[in-house]
Amino acid sequence: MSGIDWQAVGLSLRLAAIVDVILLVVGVPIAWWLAFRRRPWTFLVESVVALPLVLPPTVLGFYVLVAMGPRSPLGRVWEAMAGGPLAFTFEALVIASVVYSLPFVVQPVASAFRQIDPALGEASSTLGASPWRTFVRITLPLAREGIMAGAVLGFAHTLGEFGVVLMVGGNLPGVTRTVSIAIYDQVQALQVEAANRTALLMLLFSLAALAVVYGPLRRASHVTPQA
Amino acid sequence: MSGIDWQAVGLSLRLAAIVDVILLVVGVPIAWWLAFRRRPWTFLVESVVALPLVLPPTVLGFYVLVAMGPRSPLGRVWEAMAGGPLAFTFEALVIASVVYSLPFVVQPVASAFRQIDPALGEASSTLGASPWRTFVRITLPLAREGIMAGAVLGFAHTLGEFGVVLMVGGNLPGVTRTVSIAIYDQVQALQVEAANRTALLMLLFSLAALAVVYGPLRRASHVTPQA
Amino acid sequence: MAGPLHASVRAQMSEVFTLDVSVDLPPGITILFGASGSGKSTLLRAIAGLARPDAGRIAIGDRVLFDTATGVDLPPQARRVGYVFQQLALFPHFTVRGNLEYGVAALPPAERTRRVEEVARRFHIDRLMERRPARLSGGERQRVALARALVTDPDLLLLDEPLSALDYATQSRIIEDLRAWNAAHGIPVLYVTHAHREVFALGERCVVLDHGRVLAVGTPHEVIDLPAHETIAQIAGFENLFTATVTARRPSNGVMQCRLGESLSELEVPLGMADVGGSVRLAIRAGDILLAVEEPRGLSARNVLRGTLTSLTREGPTVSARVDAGEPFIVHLTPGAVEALHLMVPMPVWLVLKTHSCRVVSL
Amino acid sequence: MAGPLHASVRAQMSEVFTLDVSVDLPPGITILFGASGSGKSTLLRAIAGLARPDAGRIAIGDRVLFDTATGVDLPPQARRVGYVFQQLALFPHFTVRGNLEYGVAALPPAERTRRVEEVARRFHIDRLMERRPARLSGGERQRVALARALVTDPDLLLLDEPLSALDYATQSRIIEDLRAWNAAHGIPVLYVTHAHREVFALGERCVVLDHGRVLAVGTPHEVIDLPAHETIAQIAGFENLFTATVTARRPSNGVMQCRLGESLSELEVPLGMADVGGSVRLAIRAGDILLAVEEPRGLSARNVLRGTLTSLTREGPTVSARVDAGEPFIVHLTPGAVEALHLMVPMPVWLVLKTHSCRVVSL
Amino acid sequence: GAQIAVAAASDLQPVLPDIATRFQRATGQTVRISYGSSGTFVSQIQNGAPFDVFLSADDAYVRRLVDSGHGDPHGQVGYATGRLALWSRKDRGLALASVASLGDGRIRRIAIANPDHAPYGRAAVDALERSGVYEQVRGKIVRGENVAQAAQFAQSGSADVAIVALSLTLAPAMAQIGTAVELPMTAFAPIRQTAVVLTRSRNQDLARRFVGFLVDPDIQRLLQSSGFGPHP
Ligand SMILES: Nc1ncnc2c1ncn2[C@@H]1O[C@H](COP(=O)(O)OP(=O)(O)OP(=O)(O)O)[C@@H](O)[C@H]1O
Ligand SMILES: Nc1ncnc2c1ncn2[C@@H]1O[C@H](COP(=O)(O)OP(=O)(O)OP(=O)(O)O)[C@@H](O)[C@H]1O
Ligand SMILES: [Mg+2]
Ligand SMILES: [Mg+2]
Repeated sequence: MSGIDWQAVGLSLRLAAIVDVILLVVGVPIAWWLAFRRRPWTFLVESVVALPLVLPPTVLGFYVLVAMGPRSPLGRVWEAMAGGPLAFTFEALVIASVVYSLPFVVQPVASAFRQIDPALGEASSTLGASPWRTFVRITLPLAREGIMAGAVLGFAHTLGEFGVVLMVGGNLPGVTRTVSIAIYDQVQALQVEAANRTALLMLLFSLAALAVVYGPLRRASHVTPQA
Repeated sequence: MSGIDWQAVGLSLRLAAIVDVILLVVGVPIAWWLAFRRRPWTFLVESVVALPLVLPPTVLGFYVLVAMGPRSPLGRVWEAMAGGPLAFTFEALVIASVVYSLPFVVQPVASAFRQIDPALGEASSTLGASPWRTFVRITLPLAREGIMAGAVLGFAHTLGEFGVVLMVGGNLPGVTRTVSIAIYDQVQALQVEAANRTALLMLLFSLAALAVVYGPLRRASHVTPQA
Repeated sequence: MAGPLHASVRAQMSEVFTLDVSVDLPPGITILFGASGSGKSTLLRAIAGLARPDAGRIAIGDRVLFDTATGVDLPPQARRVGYVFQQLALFPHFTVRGNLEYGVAALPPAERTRRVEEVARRFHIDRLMERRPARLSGGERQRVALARALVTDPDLLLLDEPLSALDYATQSRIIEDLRAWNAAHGIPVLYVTHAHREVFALGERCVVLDHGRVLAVGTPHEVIDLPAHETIAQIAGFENLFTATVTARRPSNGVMQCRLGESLSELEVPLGMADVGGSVRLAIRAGDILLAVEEPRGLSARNVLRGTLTSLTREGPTVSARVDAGEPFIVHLTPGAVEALHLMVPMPVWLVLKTHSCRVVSL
Repeated sequence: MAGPLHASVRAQMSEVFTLDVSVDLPPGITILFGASGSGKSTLLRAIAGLARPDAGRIAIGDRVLFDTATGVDLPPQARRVGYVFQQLALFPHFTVRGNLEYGVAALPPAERTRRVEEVARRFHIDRLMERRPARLSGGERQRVALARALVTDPDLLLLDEPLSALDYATQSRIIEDLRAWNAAHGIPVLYVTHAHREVFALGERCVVLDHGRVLAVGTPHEVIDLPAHETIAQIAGFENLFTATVTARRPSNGVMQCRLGESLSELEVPLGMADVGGSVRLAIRAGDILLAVEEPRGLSARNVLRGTLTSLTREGPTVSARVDAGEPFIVHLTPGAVEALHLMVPMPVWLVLKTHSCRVVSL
Repeated sequence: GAQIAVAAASDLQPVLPDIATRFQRATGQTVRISYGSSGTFVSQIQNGAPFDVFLSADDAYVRRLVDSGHGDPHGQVGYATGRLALWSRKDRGLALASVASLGDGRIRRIAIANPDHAPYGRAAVDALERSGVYEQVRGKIVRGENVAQAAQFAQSGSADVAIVALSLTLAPAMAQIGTAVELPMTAFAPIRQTAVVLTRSRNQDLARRFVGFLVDPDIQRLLQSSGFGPHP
């Protein structure tokens, strides 16, 4: 198909995959803490996690850009270590996308954790399992539905994200120009046909990805009613 | 505080509240269907619901705009009934935001539904409860965590939404100019101070809202471990 | 209203288990008895409408709940069936009161409160009305589940081991209550239990399942005391089971003579279908055997076996004695008898068995 | 290794319930007995580390698990305590095999498989190894939970009504297995049950809880047959409980004379603490009373009461007779005795009670 | 009284409120302004957006609207031309003279608006090409959604230099911390900022008056002092 920026497609898929993995790695422990280690002030943490949602993406992007800029501590540390500025790199996109999509993972996972029968964790511990083993073998699998929901939301949201990515990434072809920016540019340039084609491609990709997650191959849930 | 567009703040809160209610009204039944009425092709529905996520908001907005425009069937029906065009009205914003935020409600709620012990629904039905009563009195309350997660995500996302809103709403002061657009405009005009103030205000509002949902007042979960 | 339950269902649960049962239950309590995994809960689920049989017909009186012939399949909420689940399934987000009121929400508030409070008092859960199930003890939960099902006034009651977590005294009280309730309501009650006590205290009728099939139907005595099949003997706790060879038949007296296993001991037992030279299984309750320390004389009992007392074990209110009389016998005695007879191990003893204490089990 | 369990715990569960218990358990099976809601499961949870007591000390041998004095509080996974939950808590996302292997994951695979298969065979769940718990029957689940706890080779075993959902025959097999297991392992086992059968078949020792406190400790016979407190009599199923007035004391014979309630009947009973003129409660098992249709003569038994037979009810292998002898008595008979004595309602009868069948209950 | 709705290119944000106030004072009619990118406005107007006047960042978008029948061919007015400037933070210590100096090795990132759809971006590329450094600096270019975002890239220090509208660099937030060097108007194809009256406007008269008002000498002075060039 002509007019499709395949480089951007590849970049987006790579970004979404990496971000989704990081989201799970970062978000699941936060969700665990929110679900099982409630303190009276926990709602503050909950709220801070949810905040990126409330800001317009471009504005959030602006703040992230300033936070990554050469005058910020983060920016300076990065520059000293990596030898170049952080902004407008693929890594910057990853960081910004993680911040932006975190609530989409934390919320469903935390609520799934809260729904688990605590007796199962207790049974695990009396069987000698460390809290870590209980978490990995009991809590995580039983929250599977919530984790899947979070992963789907995080992946799709990263694919579609555009405001933050544009602000932090600077639209560098092959580095930070994702499909969503490419489609945006096409719409802005009033090249509707090309935009349609690219959008359709994204939809098909996403359908395929979701089919794998939700598809007919999906294992039966362990709480399926009898008979 | 100077520089804050109070009209936009009010509009955003109203929009987010209305959209959140509609999201729950529309999203919870879809989630129920996805959770309890699985067919081999259910994943297709699941995927279609998730699709708005994958598109960049402005592009999604563009499609919604075309779908609502005077040349589309929907736009014509609306114009015939309401006497004016649908696009660029508050109603248009509501519709667009609902489409855009639907997956954030459907996913966590469906996963919460799937985690419920089916024996409880069975017990309810043997006690004479219709499927509707079982849904309202058993399924819904037991999925409370997931529904809360969905409501928070839906509300916050609508507050922060900007690409779709800008495209479909046209940034009309008092009608479709939400806070996120106002902040965006301030950042565009390089009035960073004013943008900061407005953003801070939004954060405080959101913190307050989340405090109510997640706050110390939160009722203890029914699955709290003994003692 | 209501009326007897008819249920004939066939349901394949897995490659290895198929339920294939037909029962007719008049109003009153029917005990459903059977080994673990024999299909009791599955039958209850099918009757309640929670599992759809592959074929069959279920009706209460002339109200048809399910019929593959006519395509009727009422949903559970239309069946008016009270069900106490084996795993209870209390609503975790309601208090005890909320659980009890759930099934009677349609009643006027005053009547509803009256009924709920009455059933709560009866099951001694009135102190717990504002607690959530997570904060109840196991037995308290079980009582709430029972009360929740009874308060709805159903046309049929399905109870899946409803007293298993309760102590003796509480069980006794609830058994009394269930008896009274049953007398007042006159609906069919299908009651799953493993406890002999409940079988005899409650059951007017008894259905025995084995591997998904009905093995026997009758009064508790017919079914459990007169086993027609060895499985029931085992389920019902006949401690002595022997293989014997028929040596003579006396149809006029309604008895036959058997030789026990490889021993020389002969027993007179009720007449069975086996021919002379054929094999039968004999089941004898340990409590039906008398033990004597001197050779008994002038007794009406026809069977007296000589043996050696090999062990004495106290098991609660009874003492279990093992006697080798060619075959190993288990005999239950009272502690008082042990004392009075100055029993010691080993010593020669005589076993006394009435003819009709020996049950002939079909092989 | 291992060693006896010491547990003294105080835990306030609610405004109305406080657990306040101190027990010392040597290796071997100790039955924990008590009415529904008396705190049995709560005590087990505290010992396992799942509920934190407000104060106390818990130790196995010299391994301290919990001590408010020194601030020790081992987490459950460090306590090496096997626990069969009353509500089972099987892992729904694992197969039976996965559940059994969970607690022995640290073993080498061959050894793990061997142990798991052995325990599965022993509990007759080897056919079910690849099933998920949702597809098991109630009794199958209970066996899996028991096997899961036993396979880990703990220092202490906590069993909360582990056989309540099983039929007689399966219970018998598992009781045998538990006895053998106990003999081989020699660790303390705390076993909650309501069933007399399990108490006597398994227990070397018995602890009775009531309202969160220890009411009695001793062998099953000491605790249940010789109740020191009326509650135990009720829990343990003494069918006959009377108030009586002491009319004479004969300390030299170790007996005293009492008048039953408002009646004229006098009984000789074991010597108690009450003075002449004081009140005592008497507990008598229905199975310990003999019934005669002619006035007995020349008997060693000291207590013979005249009364009227008012009802006969068959309850399984026993017949329950009600006799009005000033106070209403319940007497258990065998069906054979009913037949032999040609009992009919009403008719005059005599009750024969040995002195030591009358238990003096402290008020 | 009546009011008109104006859709305006974002680069007018610093001056348009002032112009609207003066128009109100002169006519007694209110002006409601929506800012956005010109490309977005074209899509919206073609789908029925209720604007009376469109102030575009260049004439190409206006032509599109006229061609599709949404812009009144007789209601077009070129109200200004865009001016370009190089801007960098003072603390970067770059002495920028012209586009040619962008080849400097110390310059790693150059921010411009997206040339695919932003007029100032197109002009920036044009300027780079005409001065012959485009191929040399091509790899350093980061592209913002629009000029304001390009300016923010440099303002935040993430980009070393921005090629943006001169009008933006006059805003206090940028003027205080950076230096701007204007590019000669001949260095790039002119950006003809054009206004057009929209055919679906119910206030054609007022819209026409507003468009005419933009070329009022006072307003032209105001625009020029705000960094715009005179209309051609
Ligand atoms: N959902 C299911 N899928 C497949 N097989 C099942 C399912 N539920 C139960 N079974 C099997 O069906 C048989 C009958 O189960 P059921 O629960 O009816 O037994 P039960 O008589 O109630 O036993 P118990 O006394 O142990 O509760 C068992 O072999 C069991 O393993
Ligand atoms: N989480 C809790 N919070 C408050 N009270 C509780 C909680 N769990 C149990 N209780 C109460 O504590 C008492 C003891 O409960 P426990 O579960 O220990 O009883 P139990 O002896 O095991 O009874 P059962 O034989 O019925 O299982 C009961 O009165 C019960 O209502
Ligand atoms: Mg069952
Ligand atoms: Mg308990």
